Amino acid sequence: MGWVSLSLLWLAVAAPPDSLPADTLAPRPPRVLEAARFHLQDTPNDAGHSVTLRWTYPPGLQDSVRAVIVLRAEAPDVPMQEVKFIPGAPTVYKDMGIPSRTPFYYRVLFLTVTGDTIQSAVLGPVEAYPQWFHTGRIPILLGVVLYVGLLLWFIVQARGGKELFLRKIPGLEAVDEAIGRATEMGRPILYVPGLSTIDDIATIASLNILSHVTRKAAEYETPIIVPNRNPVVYTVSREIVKEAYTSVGRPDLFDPDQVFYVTDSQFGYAAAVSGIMMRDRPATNFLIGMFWAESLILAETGAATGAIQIAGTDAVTQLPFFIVACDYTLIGEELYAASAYLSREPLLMATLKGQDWMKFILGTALVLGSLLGLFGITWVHHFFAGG
Amino acid sequence: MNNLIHKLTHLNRQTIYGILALGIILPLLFPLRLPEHVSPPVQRLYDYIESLPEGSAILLSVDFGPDVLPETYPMFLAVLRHAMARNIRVIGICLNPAGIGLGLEGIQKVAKELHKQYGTDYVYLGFKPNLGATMLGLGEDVHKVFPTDYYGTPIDSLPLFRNVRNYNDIALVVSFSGASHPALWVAYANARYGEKIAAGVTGVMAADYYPYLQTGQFVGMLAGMKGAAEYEYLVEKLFREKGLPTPPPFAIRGMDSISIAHLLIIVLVIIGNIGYFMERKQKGA
Amino acid sequence: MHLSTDPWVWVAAILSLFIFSFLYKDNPLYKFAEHLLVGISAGYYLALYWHNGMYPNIIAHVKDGNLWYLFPLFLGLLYFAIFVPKYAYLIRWPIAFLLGAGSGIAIPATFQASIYKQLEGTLLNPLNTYPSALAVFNALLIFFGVLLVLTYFFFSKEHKGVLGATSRVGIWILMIGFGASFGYTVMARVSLLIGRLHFLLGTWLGLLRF
Amino acid sequence: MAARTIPLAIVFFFGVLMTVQFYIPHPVSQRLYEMVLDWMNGVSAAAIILAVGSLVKHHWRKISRRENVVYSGVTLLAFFFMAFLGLFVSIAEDSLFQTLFANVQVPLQATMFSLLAFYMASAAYRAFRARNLEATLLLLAAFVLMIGIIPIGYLIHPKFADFAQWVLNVPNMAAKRGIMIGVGLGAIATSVKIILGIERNWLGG
Repeated sequence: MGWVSLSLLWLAVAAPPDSLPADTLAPRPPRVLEAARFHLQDTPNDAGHSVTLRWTYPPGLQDSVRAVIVLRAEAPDVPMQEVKFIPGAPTVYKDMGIPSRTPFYYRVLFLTVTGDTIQSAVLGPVEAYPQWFHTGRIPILLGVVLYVGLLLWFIVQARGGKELFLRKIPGLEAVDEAIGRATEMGRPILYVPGLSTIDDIATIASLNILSHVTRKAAEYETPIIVPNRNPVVYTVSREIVKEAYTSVGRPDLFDPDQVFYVTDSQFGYAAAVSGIMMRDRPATNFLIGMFWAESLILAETGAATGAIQIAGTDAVTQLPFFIVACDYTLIGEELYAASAYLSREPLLMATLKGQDWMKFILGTALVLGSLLGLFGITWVHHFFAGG
Repeated sequence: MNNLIHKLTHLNRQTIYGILALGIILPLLFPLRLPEHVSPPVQRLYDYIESLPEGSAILLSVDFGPDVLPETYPMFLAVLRHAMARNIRVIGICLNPAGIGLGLEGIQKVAKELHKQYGTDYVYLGFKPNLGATMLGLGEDVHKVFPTDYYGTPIDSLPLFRNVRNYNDIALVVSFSGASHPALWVAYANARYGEKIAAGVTGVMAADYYPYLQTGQFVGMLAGMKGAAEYEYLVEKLFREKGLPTPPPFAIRGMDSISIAHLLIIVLVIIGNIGYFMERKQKGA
Repeated sequence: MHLSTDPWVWVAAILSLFIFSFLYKDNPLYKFAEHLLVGISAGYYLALYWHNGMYPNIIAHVKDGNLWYLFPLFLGLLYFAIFVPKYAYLIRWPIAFLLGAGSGIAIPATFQASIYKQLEGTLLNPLNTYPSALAVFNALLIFFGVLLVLTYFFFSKEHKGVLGATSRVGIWILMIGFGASFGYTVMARVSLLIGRLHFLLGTWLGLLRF
Repeated sequence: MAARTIPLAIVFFFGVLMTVQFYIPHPVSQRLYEMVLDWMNGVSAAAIILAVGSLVKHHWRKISRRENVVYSGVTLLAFFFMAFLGLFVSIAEDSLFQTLFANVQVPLQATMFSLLAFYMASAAYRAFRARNLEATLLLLAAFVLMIGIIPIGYLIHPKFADFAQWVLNVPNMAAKRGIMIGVGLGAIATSVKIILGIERNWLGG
């Protein structure tokens, strides 16, 4: 069966029923639910084009309601328009796309399985208005403030000259050796800065490593090839390579032809880089940044040429392929630790300490939240869900 | 002996590629018909369609493009064949612009095989942008969302739509997709209108969709080439019982290829490891 | 056999074979296909950047008289500063804009998606909310698994003693995860190859039918 | 000043602005967000001109050095032809531009993608050696999944497929989540360092 009778019904109720003699329309007068059961308010945390209507059912009624119709008007005494038909017995409706700061009146109709219609009193007025602060995002704000605070704290500490310990990261230990190997073999280094855009933080992390690698390569006068997939990343990596040569006093070594744009096509790029690997035979391949399915095309072709390969990505789905096909792989967060690790710059290293502390705090929250959760206390869950 | 071990641990790439290519191509040309075991999510979808009375209507949504064709297209064909062979009316729509042609091609092909009448037994409404609005709209009135079919014929003039208005008259929606469409179908059509949803998804996406089966939000699910092959197997059995000519086993062949490929990789890895350990033993000795 | 009569099918099929030839070794046919792909796709994306980026996001607004959009137009022009050596450094301005806005957007969004969402999914719930004993076991396993994996990522402490042990187990979990993902993906990749083979053997050569 | 201070100021200003914007649902803030996204798209798109300039120069240089003449010629011809069609003729559904895209670019890309089936095999063969516990776990997990997916898994044990699915859904999930939390922290720390100007490799260190 369908709701074919819906439009008839709507005609019957569109006029404010309390202004009509009840027996002319329906065999039984419609029951009216008191306004106290309804809660009408501006929807919080939005741009001001929505109101939220909530209600409760008298005992036993919810089971017999088969659908709900929400009506709306701009004045209490004009015919209302149907705005929504909801099957089932919901308890909330969010009316969206209404103008800001305009009063509206609502009425809710409940259709029961027995064919009765129960209606609410006229509700309202209510106005939708925009908010300046998203209270639902407080948990994220607290998290960000805490974390940025920690990072700043350790940065300030580092300004005071505090020495920091860093554990070994094999993939990064191998960087200098890999550059040295290319130099010995008299072959170039290939650096792939990932396939993503510049606003992907993994790309930025990769470009920081590129800066370090280029400086080392410049010292050894080993050429470095940087093919790019993204136009903006191309402009940035070109700048970085140029600056790196300048900073070690060898601007003469910079050849604008070594940093180039290939194509935005994911597999077109993979085809071209595979070609470079086969023909220019780089002795060392860096595959660092954000990758998608092409990761294994690059890594396997590189392995076939016998190059030493250092990969790094935060793409969880591509890590398995790098782990399998490359000599060293920076896993996830290790990629972000690289800049600090390679430069040993105290300010950069300091933030690693902050990262560790945050991990510790989040781990503790996870343990405590879970313990509470097991006993049915779930506000920690709501806190994280609020994010 | 030494020589053999060395060879096994150092097979060159071309050899591996050659072996794998044969292992994948040969089953496509000469189906092996490895034994098929039908997994519960596939069986559940089949059983659900089987339980529908003749003349019910179901909606098949082509939500995939050619990029994931090998996995999803055979599912679409298999479900179409099942429904049409059981005289269930089929409404085809498409929510991925890259799939418009595929949807049309598939539905026409199966309709021709089973001598079905356009407009009465099946229709193809074509593509609509704006996923959420379309899914919600179908819960109110198909006629409003798709005033005309793919060919521009007003759907009011099609016999099929005389008693099909919205989800209440559509027994099932099956979304074939390599992306998030099935989840949206659940969010819009199932959660709001209680419509039954099933999904045919690529292997890669399947992992994300298992929870929907556990919670019962999906009636059933076909996952990857394997799910398609299992459904083809069930449909083939049905066709045989009904004395209909059996359809070409597209995914069954594909699954043969995948099985052989997996076994070849496993055997290669084992050979490599045997060689590796023997070499290590020799070096140690 | 029903060979295709569509010339475009022949073009696509022959080019596909050129790419496959790379599996044997690098050769002129692959090299041709590769260079063709790079050229065609670079041209394709240039047109796309114009029709989907430059024009609708900037030019159209400026044409409508929205002067706010002169700012990105100005930044965009600064890219060309690299052709004037004296002012080449001006290219840093548009880059700075993209880096800054990108980083700013990333901070809260990352906190939400990669941290809170993952923590929320890992937190243990009241026991009666789990449908089975296995579900409880799985939730516990994920809970401890996530904690152990996190210890692997501690950088400022040497991985010795307790941390050494936990991070070691963390690596094991990572390896099981990577292996599982790898094994699972084989099917998807072979499916893709089957798709290409269907095109070659079916659409082109007519040896296979659906 | 113009070379370092202004870029650092721009980074700081937009970084803070967009972080704060996230917490403000007001229409003013929403409009700002949409506008900045437009700007980012537009400014990114403008870089394509420099980028294709580099592509053209790269191949032109090769041609003028008389190396790779034919191939670089193919790239340049294909590029200019496609760009001409796309910018000055038509990109409509039935245009030559779309036909070339569908019949040259798409099949070439798809075939390149499908090479992965072979690379999965060679990578597995080379790297799946039980050298140590970690490598063995990697190998075994891969085996479980590869066997669990195919019908033979059912013959080994009816529950084998479920076990494979379990490995994918439970230990793999733990690994993924652990990585993602770490990645999130690392990415945010890097963003903060960029905004504060501590990380300035992009300015040449």
